[in-house]
Amino acid sequence: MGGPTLKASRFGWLAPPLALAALCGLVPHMVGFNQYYILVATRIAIVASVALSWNIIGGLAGQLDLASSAYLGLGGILAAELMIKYGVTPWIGMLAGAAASAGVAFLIGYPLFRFGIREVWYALSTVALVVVLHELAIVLMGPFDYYVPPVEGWYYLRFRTWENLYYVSLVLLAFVIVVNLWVSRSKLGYYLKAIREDETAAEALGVDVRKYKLLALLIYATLVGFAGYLYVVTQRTYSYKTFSAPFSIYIAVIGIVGGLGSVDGILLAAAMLGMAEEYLRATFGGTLPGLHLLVYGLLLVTVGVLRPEGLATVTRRLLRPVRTRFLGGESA
Amino acid sequence: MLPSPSLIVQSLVDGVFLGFLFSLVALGLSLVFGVMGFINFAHGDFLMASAYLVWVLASSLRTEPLATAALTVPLFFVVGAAVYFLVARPLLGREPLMQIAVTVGVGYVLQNVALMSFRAEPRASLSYALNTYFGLGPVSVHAAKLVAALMSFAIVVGLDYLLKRTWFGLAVRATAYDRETAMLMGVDVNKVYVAVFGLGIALTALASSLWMTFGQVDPYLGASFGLVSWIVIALGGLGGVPGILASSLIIGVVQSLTTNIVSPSVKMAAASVVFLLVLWFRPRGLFGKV
Amino acid sequence: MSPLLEIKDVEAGYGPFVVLHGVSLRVDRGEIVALVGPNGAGKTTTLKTIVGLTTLYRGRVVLDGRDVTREPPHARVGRGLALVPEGRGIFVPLTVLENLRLGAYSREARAKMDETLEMVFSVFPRLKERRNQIAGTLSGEESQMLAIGRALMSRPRVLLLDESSQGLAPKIVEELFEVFRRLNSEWGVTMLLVEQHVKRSLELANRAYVMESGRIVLEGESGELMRNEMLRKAYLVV
Amino acid sequence: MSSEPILRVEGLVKRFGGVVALNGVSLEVRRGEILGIIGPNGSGKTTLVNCVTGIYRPDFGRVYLLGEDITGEPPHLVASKGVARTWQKVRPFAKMTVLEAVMAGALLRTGDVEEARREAVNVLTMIGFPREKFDSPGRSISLVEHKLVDLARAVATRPKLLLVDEIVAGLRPHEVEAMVGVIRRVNKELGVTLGVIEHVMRFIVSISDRVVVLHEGRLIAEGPPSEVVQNPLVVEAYLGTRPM
Repeated sequence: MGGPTLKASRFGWLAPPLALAALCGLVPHMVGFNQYYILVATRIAIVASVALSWNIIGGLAGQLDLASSAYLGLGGILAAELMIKYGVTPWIGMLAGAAASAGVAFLIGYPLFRFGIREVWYALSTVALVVVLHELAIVLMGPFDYYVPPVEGWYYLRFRTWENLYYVSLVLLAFVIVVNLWVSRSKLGYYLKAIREDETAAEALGVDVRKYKLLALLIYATLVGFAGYLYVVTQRTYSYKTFSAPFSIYIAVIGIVGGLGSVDGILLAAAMLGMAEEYLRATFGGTLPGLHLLVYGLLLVTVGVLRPEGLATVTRRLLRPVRTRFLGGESA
Repeated sequence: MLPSPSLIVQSLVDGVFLGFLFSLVALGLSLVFGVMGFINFAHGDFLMASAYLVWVLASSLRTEPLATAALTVPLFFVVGAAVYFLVARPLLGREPLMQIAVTVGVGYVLQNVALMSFRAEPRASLSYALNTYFGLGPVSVHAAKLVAALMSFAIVVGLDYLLKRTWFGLAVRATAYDRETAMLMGVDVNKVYVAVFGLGIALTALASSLWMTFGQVDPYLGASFGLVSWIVIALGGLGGVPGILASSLIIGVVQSLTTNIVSPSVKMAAASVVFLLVLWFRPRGLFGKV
Repeated sequence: MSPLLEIKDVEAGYGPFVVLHGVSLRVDRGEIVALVGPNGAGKTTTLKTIVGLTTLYRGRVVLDGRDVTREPPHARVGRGLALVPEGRGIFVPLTVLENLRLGAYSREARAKMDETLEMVFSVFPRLKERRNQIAGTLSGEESQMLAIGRALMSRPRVLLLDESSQGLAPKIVEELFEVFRRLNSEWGVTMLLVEQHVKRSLELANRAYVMESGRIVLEGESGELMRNEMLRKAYLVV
Repeated sequence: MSSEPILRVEGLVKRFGGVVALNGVSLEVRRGEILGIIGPNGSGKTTLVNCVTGIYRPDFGRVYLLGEDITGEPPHLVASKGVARTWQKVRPFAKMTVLEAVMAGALLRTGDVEEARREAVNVLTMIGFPREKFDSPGRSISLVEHKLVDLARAVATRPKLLLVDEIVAGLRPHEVEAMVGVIRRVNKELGVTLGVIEHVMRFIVSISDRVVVLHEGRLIAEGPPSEVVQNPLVVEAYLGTRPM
């Protein structure tokens, strides 16, 4: 590319996600409405949404957050319980779940950032949050699996076939992508990236490090809390096990393998890991349980040791022609 | 309902025993973190892997689990050195995020190899010699736990001596404080790193032999040991062996009290809450030096 | 006479940053050589390159006729190089005695440790008084004594001193330079010293090099350099 | 020129353990000037910057910005009140491009990213940063370019006072020459008051309106550059014979 990009068209950046969403919208037709494939696609879309929400705190702000399942579980269980016990529509339940997640994120994040807790201690604190919720859930809910009752319709956001939920998840994914792109193009995004690079230098440029980190955490927790109900529905059950440290780690794995801060890399990683997991589980699940996790582990070690930039460089190369067409220039 | 005094005393004793074992595991991790600044999230998983090895050896050779340490400890020293060269060394000095991610990956590999090889059911290889209880006033003492605690304590004290009184220990402490200046003293820092990493992993093997005299192993055993070790380091600061010992005992007692008085299922939550509170109010740890 | 320490046409720096652009210098046996120049000229980098703590792109480091360019720092220390780093590099949580013992870490030095320790204590009696104290409790000048004493513990053939007088009161600096003189004349220690006290170090040294922007721009006998207009200009615009 | 100085520092003391880095420093930076702050290594120059910008809290003494007491305020507030700084050891934003790094500075005064981008381009152009490297990531540029980006980042925050910490250390002579021009332009064209900290006297003398000299944490001289370099105390501090 020649000179620096001084002007990208004002809404040009919206084109790729919209085109992608349209393309993904055709998936049910492409798989001939095979319910299994659509369910897999739905799960991938939800996991990708969570991973891209994580990208805001983990990728842009550089804080290794391992609490995504805490927010996912809080939001999902709250919405599900509200529906089952009080008949509240999940549309409201999801908003309540998002608010509850944000509240918990504030309670944990405010002291953490206030006391300057970073790096390994931040990661451990978020693990601790998941552990606390996991064990608290056992006390409050007992060691049981709760099934989402077989109610149907848009009011309950639960259907006999999976297409509708897939479309809803896709809309959520598109929304999370737009939030990502919007954040990374806004003042907030530039500040988060500066914090990730060097907190002290950022602070000397006038960046209120605590405030912006907390903001990033709240956006992430809100989005993940909102997605919780969809996750619970695709899992069909919820329990204390929804608060799972390995799931949180899996989300961070997608973010790291996909490349921190890279939307397309993370999407690609979520899709590839999701499909690989499903394939491995379907094929070897009975004989070799945990094979997919073993593969993640090897992938993480290899990517981390050999190619610290993640998949992002690869996807960037692959997607360059597409990007150039839509934006008429390289973007950050 | 108030718990009976004897239950509390029993819990304290059990917690102290458990705490000594924790200190053995945490000391290895704190050495690796303190000396080379490497964040290992797979530390506990090495303990789990070694515990399976103990189980296999003890049940196939029909020996005491403790005796297998003669084989597992040197073996895991070598394993640690290998992991150092393959995984840790390329990541030294890199962002903590990558170190955490990669060691989580190592943990996944270990857990799932274990899951694929041994399935999820817990395995136990109880010690025949030590599986007895004796009374001590109102408290009943499990001989295996007592032996594990005493041996852990002896080894931790021995390591303290090693760190304080030998050339190797001097080199380790110098490297921990300032790697470059240690080089200027003629210390081969790379050798120190290999030794420390190997030692850290070897200690998990030792701890696993002690654990298997009364405990059992499943593929996820490592997670709780790993987390406990990190919590101990957060509490103890990097202020050396006394800090590690004291905070291990605190965590051991906290876990034992919650197990006996509330429920075994919340013992990690209790430890986590202690961890968060200490992190917030005493960021240098309870016993950390300034 | 062949030089005891020589670096030839060295290009070195830190990672991608090249700091030294073709630096050559030599130190003969028994000499005191001063290396002066403004901040950022590359003096510290030159010393670090000699002990092997930088990225070397080109050039050689030769100690007593032996090419040590490929050897790691600890091996070079074993061959008789000792660097007192800028800012002293004291191991703050260790005791004074432990710091000194670390100085004698390499094999040959370890054998002679007790004897050397007595010698160091004779030069710095204050260190003997405080030998069991934690090094972090020492005053600035005591820390400096410790840093130098620790370097002597390795029985160095060449002592490299980086800004040793930094932060010390003038009277103490005077004493310190007296110690350098003694070490050179009585112990026969060869020295390469980086100093900001230009005049004083020129008075002490036999020869000196002046660095600027990663290059040697001037070298010569100290006495002559002291009268050199260019050197005065480098420090004070007249 | 208003009589109120931009920055007034009164009796700053900062100790680290047993070492006294600042031992009662008082000084003023007047509106519109370039104040040179010089002194040998370890004389307390960088500690002074850190105390003014809120990185350190001084043990004693006060810092006033345009009469307002800003002692001990956190760095980001000090920055938003108008004090910017550069770093002696460069702190590059390795993964951000040059332009993005400077935009992060410009965003202090605007929430509009496009405006910040224009501002960043202007600042980079003004200080003569090569245009073809605007989109290079921070990890791929040279030392002098790092120093320029660091300066541009700080300038982009539109400071009232800019503290420049040893910006020419390690640069080659022609780069130093160029930097003199850059600093002057920042001062004249943008009307930024500057405190320039430097070890190299030649550089200081050529750009400063006024010079203060620190030695062992104290202010030992103050005045026009030509006088200060003749001051025997200063000569002693630099050449190293005993003062007094």
